[in-house]
Amino acid sequence: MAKFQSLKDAVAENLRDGDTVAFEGFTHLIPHAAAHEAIRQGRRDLTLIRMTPDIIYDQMIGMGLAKTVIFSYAGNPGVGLLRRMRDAIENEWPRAIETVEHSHAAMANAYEAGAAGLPCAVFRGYRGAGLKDVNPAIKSVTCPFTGEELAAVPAHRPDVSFIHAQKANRRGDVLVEGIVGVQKEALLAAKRAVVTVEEIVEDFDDLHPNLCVLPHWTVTAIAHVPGGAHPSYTHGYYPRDNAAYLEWDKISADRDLFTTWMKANVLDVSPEVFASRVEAL
Amino acid sequence: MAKFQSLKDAVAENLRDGDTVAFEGFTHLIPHAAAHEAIRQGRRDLTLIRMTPDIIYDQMIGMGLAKTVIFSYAGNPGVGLLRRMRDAIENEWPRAIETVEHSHAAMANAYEAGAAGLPCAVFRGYRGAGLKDVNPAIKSVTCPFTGEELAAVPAHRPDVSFIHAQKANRRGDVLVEGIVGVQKEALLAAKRAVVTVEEIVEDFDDLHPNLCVLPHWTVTAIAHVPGGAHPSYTHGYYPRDNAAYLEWDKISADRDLFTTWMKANVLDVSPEVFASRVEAL
Amino acid sequence: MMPFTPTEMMTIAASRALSNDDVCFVGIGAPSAACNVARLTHAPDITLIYESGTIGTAPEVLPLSIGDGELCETAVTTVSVPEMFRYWLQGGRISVGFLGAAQLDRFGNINTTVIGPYDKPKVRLPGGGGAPEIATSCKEIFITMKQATRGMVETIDFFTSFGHGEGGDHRQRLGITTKGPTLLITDLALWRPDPQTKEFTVVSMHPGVTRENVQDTCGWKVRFADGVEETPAPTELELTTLRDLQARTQRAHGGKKGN
Amino acid sequence: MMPFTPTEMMTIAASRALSNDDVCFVGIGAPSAACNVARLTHAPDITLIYESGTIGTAPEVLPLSIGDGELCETAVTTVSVPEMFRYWLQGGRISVGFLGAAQLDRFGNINTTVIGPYDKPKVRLPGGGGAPEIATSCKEIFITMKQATRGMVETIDFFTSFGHGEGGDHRQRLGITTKGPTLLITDLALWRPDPQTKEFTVVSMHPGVTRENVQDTCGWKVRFADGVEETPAPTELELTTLRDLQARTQRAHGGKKGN
Repeated sequence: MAKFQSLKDAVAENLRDGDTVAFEGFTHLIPHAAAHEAIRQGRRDLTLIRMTPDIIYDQMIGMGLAKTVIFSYAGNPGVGLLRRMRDAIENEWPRAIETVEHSHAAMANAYEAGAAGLPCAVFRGYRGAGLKDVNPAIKSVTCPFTGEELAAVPAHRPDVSFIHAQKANRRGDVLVEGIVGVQKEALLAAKRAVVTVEEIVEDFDDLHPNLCVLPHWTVTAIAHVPGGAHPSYTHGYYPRDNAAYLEWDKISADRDLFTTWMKANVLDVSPEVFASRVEAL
Repeated sequence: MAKFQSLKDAVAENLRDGDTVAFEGFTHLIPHAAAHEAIRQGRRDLTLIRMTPDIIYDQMIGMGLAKTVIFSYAGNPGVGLLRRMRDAIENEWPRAIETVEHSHAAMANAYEAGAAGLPCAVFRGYRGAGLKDVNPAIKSVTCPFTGEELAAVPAHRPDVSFIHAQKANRRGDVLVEGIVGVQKEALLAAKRAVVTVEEIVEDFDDLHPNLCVLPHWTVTAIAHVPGGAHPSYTHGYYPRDNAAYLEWDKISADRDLFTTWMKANVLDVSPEVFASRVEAL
Repeated sequence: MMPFTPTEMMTIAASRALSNDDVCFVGIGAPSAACNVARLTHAPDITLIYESGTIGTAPEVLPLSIGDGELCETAVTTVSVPEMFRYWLQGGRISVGFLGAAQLDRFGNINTTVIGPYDKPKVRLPGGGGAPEIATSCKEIFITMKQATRGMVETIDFFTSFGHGEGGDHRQRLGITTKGPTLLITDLALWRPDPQTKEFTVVSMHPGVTRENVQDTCGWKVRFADGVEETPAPTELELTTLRDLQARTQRAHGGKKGN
Repeated sequence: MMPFTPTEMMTIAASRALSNDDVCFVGIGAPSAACNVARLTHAPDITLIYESGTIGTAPEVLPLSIGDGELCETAVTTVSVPEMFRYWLQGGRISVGFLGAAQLDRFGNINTTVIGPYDKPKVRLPGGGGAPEIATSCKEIFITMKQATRGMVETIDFFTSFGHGEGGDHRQRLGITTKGPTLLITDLALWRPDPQTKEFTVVSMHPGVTRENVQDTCGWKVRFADGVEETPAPTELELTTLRDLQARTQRAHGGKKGN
């Protein structure tokens, strides 16, 4: 049953050292505010799952929260590489990380299987591709009717998933709309689910019946954090801050610059700052 | 690419003797008009796939179109049994039919796998249940990570699927809303897809982005048949004709009454009659 | 005490077994009435799910089918049927699944498929629909049926859905981790599985019902728990709620037929 | 003839390879520009799909990411990412998939994962994203890249996605039924796989490009088809369309930063 609480409390109650955790959002609705709160609370040894680690995991990795990263595309979308993640992989700074690398199809199917309560996902994938030689979590099953060999990967079952959404209502039902990505699956696959929202409304009576609504009893905690996806965007609220993505390429290129930026913009602030960040967009 | 044509032409061009065919719609949006057209055109030796055969297949079976029925619940929903289907199974009238019986979960997963281009569906099912002893199309695969035995059934890949939908636009995109059932999957799983619609509109510009819209290039033919789901219903257009479902229990109880009713209400009429059937509802 | 029928007692007894936090997979008929009476009385926040994809519905009248339009109109959200079976049922999110039975044995195994041999049935019944996976994916199963010797039988003709199998730890031996049938609600009594053998045992009889009534309408030798209780009679609120619901339903579904 | 850059020529040559009936899985960068130029010139009804779930998009400006809001706002429909990969890509509904490469070999095999060994990379690149399954599920694959000896190499460091493997019938031997790479569009030339060996062969060079230019920027010994053609220079319409699109994009994305 969804509990309305501050982001600080929601993160403190639901994210523990050593957890396997997904912060999902596919370009749209990336839960940056929740990640910053995790950084402030100094969680350690996390296994981070995310299709595109993106700036959000670049920051968490650079701050030393991650032990393992399970991912399928480690780029700054439309800009370039993820320099903090590279530094951790290539130079073990600030610590060594393990990587478990998949394709997008495998990751999406693994979330789907997790939401569906299955132990593994079965799909047509990785044919001729090199990842199955370097990732022991890629196996196969044989179709008992055609004999075709299909790829199999373990289902994602995070201890906790964080997503950002447009709205919750007073009962705690959550609306996600626009590019919905893998958020529904990430939430349903997890043992605990924390959602930050732009807005809390009285009810959802006027919504079209087929929209992506997560009932309150699938959600553990809801925190009201306007702007909580910045520099990602929230459809219907504010656009993507493309300039911030470009700027990140410079900030993340240098360890000292990164450290200074994180202190000023993450460690020394609170979730309320996100609302002001999107005001001018 | 969707071709706009009369229902008569759409059925004639897309449904052939011996085809494997799905007429889908889960209580809502059952494509009765298309089935009646198939009956009028006298197709033979069809393999009929449908989760709940319902009145629509009771009529097709009673008129001798079916060779095989693949299904998971052969009832008249909320009323009772399907008397024509029973007569075919128990007494081979008007001909013997083969049945391939599944659970709803298996059928839904088989459509999903068909839409996903997979040879089989893998799910947690049939544990302790008797169907796997009488249906050789139920097999298993073993999860390569946990060793769990999971059920596997062949994907549904109909030669042609028929669905009824609310709207098409001039380009041929199709909107299905409300209880969407397995229609999207049935359509995407099929080699050819025929859609009857209540209405053809200029464009879909005002629709919410996350609604169930099937792009024109996934649809083979579209026929404008107002009322085409009767006695099932179309959300936003007309309600379910519950009295007709109750009446069917009497009509179908007697071979002569059935034959007379089918002549008067199906063989001797044309698709235009459906519009008038829903007028008074 | 207002007079009531055995079927009303059955429905109301079933409704009492549900709580505000339950997420119910609802069938048509008695389960649907029971779930909605619970929602309209002591469990206003109960979540009702119909396999048509409607999640969190609150229909004003009982649906004639599991896909009636009102289920969608009043739902929190309506999902596709594959998603319903994958994410919601198989995902383990349903606390209580309701099942009915044409034939039931003492271990909660159910037949709704055929009377007689499968290949040459005497009566071809509708089949399982969602039941085979409802029976194993829901956290627990409530069964409702009217007692009759041809329904409550020593041996069922077909295992449409699995209850406790041969009893004891048969579910665990098949790797099934859910509880299975935990309650049988008939028009005469409430039955719960014996903790060891898993055989259904009468724990409560409805007002005015005798042990003979129960045994005469059951095809196996009935076990009674130590200290069988009397089911409290329906309260006025429960009865009125059920009857109002059925009257509204009658009016709504008795509407005129199309041309 | 308006003057044009090699990159403009590459983008326009790629756009010409697309037709009105194509359903394209679009990447970011050059493929996105090519697909949208095609849509704005000779292929107005082309269907563009981005892996964020946006189907049939018609953005006014080029997205910076594959999940920009405008892709959703202008799409026919927006589906979840699991559905995109299951029903739309794996379902075999995409006619053309575009891929770029950090390293490419003569058989269209692509590396975007690592330079150096996988376990101790010299450069950790972003990885495959959708590429491993795009490469085998789309009916055919177009590759775009700027020529450079460090990009077009004899042997790639990692098989991110499979092209023609060792050439010949290697795809068929793996049970892959799609065509794989059928066209390589660089800033200097158009290449098509030899029907037998599947080695990329230059079939057309862009205006002003010499065989030496092509060989000097390619790490393997280049094969030229009999009768190499000259790629027609960009028309004024093509160039204007591309430049207008890029100017609109520049204005839209150069917006101010959040506080």
